[in-house]
Amino acid sequence: PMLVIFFLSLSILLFFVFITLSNMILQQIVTDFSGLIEAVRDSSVLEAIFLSLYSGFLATLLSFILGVPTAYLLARKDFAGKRIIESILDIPVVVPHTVAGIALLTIFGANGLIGDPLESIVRFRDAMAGTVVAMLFVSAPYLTNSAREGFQSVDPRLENAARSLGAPLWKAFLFVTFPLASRHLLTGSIMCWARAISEFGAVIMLAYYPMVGPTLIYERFTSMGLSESRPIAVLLILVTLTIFVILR
Amino acid sequence: PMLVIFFLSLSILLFFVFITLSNMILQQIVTDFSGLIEAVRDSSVLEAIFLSLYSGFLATLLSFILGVPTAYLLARKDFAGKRIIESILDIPVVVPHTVAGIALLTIFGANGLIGDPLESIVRFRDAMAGTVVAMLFVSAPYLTNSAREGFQSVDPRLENAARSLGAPLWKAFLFVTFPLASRHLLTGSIMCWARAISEFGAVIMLAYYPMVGPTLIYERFTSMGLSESRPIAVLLILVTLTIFVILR
Amino acid sequence: MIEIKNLNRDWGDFSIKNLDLTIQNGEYFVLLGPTGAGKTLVLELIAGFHQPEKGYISFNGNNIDSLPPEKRNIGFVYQNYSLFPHMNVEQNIGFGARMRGIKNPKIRDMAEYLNISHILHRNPITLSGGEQQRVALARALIINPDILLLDEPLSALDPRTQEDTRKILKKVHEDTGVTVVHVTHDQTEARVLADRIGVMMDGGLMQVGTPGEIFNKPVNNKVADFVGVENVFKGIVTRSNNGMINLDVYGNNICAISNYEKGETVYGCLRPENVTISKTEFESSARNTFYATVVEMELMGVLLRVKLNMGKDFNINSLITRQSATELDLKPGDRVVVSFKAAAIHII
Amino acid sequence: MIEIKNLNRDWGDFSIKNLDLTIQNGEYFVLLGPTGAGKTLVLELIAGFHQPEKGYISFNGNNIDSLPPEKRNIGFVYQNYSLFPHMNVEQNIGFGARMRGIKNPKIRDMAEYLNISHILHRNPITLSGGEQQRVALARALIINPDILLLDEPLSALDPRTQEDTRKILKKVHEDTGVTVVHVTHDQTEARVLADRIGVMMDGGLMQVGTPGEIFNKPVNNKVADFVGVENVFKGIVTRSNNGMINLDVYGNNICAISNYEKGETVYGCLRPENVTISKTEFESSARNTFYATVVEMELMGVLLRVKLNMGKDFNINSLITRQSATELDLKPGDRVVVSFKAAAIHII
Repeated sequence: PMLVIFFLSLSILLFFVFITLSNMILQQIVTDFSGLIEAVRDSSVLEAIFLSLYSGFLATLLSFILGVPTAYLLARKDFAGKRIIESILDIPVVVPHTVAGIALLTIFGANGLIGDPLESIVRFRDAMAGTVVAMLFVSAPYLTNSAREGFQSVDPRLENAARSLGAPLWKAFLFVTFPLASRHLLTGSIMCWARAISEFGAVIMLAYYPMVGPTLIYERFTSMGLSESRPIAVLLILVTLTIFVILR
Repeated sequence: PMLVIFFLSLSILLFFVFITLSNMILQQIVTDFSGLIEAVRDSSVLEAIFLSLYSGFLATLLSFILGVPTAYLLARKDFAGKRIIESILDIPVVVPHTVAGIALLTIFGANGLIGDPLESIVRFRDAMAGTVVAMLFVSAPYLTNSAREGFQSVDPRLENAARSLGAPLWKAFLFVTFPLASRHLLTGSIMCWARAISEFGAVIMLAYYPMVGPTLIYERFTSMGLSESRPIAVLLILVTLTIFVILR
Repeated sequence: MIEIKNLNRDWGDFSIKNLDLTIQNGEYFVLLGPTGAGKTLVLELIAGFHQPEKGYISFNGNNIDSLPPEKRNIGFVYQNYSLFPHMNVEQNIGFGARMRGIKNPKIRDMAEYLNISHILHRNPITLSGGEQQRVALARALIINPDILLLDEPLSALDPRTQEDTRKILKKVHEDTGVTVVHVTHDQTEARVLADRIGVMMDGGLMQVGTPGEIFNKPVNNKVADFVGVENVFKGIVTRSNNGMINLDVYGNNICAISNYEKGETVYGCLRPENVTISKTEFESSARNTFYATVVEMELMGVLLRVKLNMGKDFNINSLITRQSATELDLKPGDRVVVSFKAAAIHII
Repeated sequence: MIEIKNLNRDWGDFSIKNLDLTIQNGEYFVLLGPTGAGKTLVLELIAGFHQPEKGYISFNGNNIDSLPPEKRNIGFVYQNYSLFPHMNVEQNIGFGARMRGIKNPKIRDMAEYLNISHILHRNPITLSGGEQQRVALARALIINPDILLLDEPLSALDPRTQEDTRKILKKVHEDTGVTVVHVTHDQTEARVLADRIGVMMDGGLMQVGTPGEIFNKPVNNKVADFVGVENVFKGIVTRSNNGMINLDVYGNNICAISNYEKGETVYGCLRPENVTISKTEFESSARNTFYATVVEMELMGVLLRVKLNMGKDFNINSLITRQSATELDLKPGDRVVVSFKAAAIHII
């Protein structure tokens, strides 16, 4: 009897998630397939989706460059304040998205602490650099956490063995630890990329233009309504889910 | 030398997150403290923040009611299609927020599969019920995953022992498994609540009104600019971070 | 009476195949076998944590397969004790009563009986292995179970605590008359505690019988290999003096090293390679010298196992080389002198 | 020459306190001690994986504390082998050469030397423990290390593979002359392999000396308790016939059960409680009977440890009861007859 109730809970939750996504996709395909075709032919739609994927990729690349060394240190070394550092690095996961947007705008805006001195070199406000920075802020913890788990799963004695065989620390890392953690690094990168693409709130505040997929969906929705924005949403989710399935 | 470069990466990442958040908060307090006071006195700001906390709480409650039994089944039972079910339940984490909004609007809107038959009882579009549903969609996986880890950490033999002592399954669950997983359940609930409050994209599409904190920040930002919206952002982040610290 | 008929069940790496077994009420039954034989799975099937795939289990004539574990009135003690870590000792012991809605369970009496009343308010994880084991036992016994299932109850304990716990198990069985099914891989433990033993290997029962039958007449090589290592004999301490004891074993006076008191019943273990055979008596440091009759000689590679009768049912095995047997001209029926050192006997 | 001076280091649950030790070049040095004594930590300090908190380690007169592990030219073999699971056997063995930029390392020669050339293309996780151990050894040896550090190299292996691996270690040491530091908790292993043994307990060295010194003259009770259980003697097989062997041990002809071939050097282990003492000779199934002289008698509770000399440096301990000693009127200097059964000797 308890298990029956539990299975009921599971079914409701599963049904909720599944029906929400599949209803949107199926309804689009069944009742308005031509709208989907139109979206595919709309160059601004394709550009926005491509920009989502591309800036997501850049944000993931930056997360990887910064997050993998960070994760290695957190996995292997003990130092004062480690717990606090971990907590701070995790904050972006729980920060409301528009708050993140305001914070990023404050510092990367034209008069911001970072945006001001860099203004002549790179502009963040309403530029792709802003999109990438916003994505980086919200998605980096996903890669860092997964990479840390990966490094923790590699026996430090393997590194010791490599070093005794003549490998300096960086070679031991490159030839032993890194490849053995690669599965976690890949999973973390996919999660990071997916989270970057999914971001909306922080992105629109820092860089409404050039429009990424989620922004275009919102823009079409407010200006033209559900029926004009849904094809883009369906297209975006199909593209991203396809890429995940291929990468996994 | 490798460790120096690695520590540099960690410092950059840490600096990026820390400076972004603290710069916003400090700048607000130092240069425009009166703006913060004004925000505290603004009843629409307080209402929005309260609504964020309250709908976040309701979404977490629903996630708990549905997610805890689901997590128990996923932790303890093997059944056909378990892997697929787990994947489907995790999808909301990676769905772009405005896509989730479109999907929820499609099904919970006035003409939607669920919204239509329920129209006379409960309205989702531009109502708190919509906010809660949107929050539930994006935040439930956080609670479910944490609860599953918690249940997996409880030795099933403890349940067996309880049952041999005369406890039906539900009592074994209630008196043994549940309390022993409580730490994970609490962490998962906090994560779930934080994620619910942070959501912006899905919420504004389904329920722009009544305004939650993130929506109000965005609305003030577009209509009145950074200086009018930042106090609300600072207030919201201070309130939520305070509650996390208390709960942990 | 527990009746298991044609039981089959796969679970993880373990599987039980066509198992038939009957256990009488009040019996102390030991399931003996190597790791991975599926012994614990049998216990869990009796307890109802798993369901048979084929066959059935009945208790006192009623098929219990459809009864959930909580309705079977069975006490279960796991090897790792499985005490509830979020409850103190008293709450652990009282858990069964609480689940059944019994007011005022006699927790204190049970705690005194098992000598744990001084730790009632401690948290289980702060206890030693032996204490945890007694708490687990108290928790299972207080519900007056029809059957007590013990999963390797001694294997996680140090030798001294094993001895204490063995005594407790004996006492509990005598005092309550509960039917016990005890799983172990330790043949000495089985020998000492069991009314009957079932030798289990690869998911099936190889032999069921009294300890005497199992250890003296193993049905096949596999059983013999598994149980045939030691001589184990039961004796009563007739004299105890400064760490030396004298034991009466079927009228033989055996000398050994131990602190047991006069009147106690103990078991002596003696490896057959430490038993020397000669044709004439001689003076040596071996404190135990007896006349015996050669009953049986069995070739085991380069060695011979010589079964010797020392009067009544007291049989002892000796392992000697073939060369020795030839030189001594040993034949079944011969009268020989058997000697072994007091220090070579391990008393439990 | 490895010189360790006043070494101190805490790490996790382990700590090393004021450790002084000198190991000669080409020596086979065994660090013997119970679990938790800090033995592995000493190896890791020599290898450079940890830094001393106090004291220093020097090699051939040069302080190596500031050298990183990769510059120390030390081979390290962990108990769990620590093979790289994402490389095949050949890549594992070649890893050191690859790191040092050496072209054409002699992987095949090394593999043939250690009899693993047939598994060069296998993945380490598909190998047996013994095979993995040989691969780990090959990987460490191919870099021609000055020092070979072995962390419990035999303890994860089954007895038969232990024997093979022991032989390989002996051969490697003889063939290469590498300085070996070998960590173990097994006294027999130490006895069989070591030129010198250091007994380590609670983070400090209790005694350093040849196996003879350690086992015959333990400096204190702790060492004696740890090493004093068995008689271990070295002998050459003079005859091997159908599973029976005759061993020459300092001129004594000892009979035992084993399949070793004539001419091989083996070790026999014999528990002192299985050694019988008498004043006169007698005929029995005990195949080994010798005259010996009582050297020393030490009281151990109710038992006496009698140290017997069987000619030259061949000493053997017997454990007898005080009563036996009184009845036999045993005194140091007495000429006695010692006997033990062939079946009671464990040959390794």
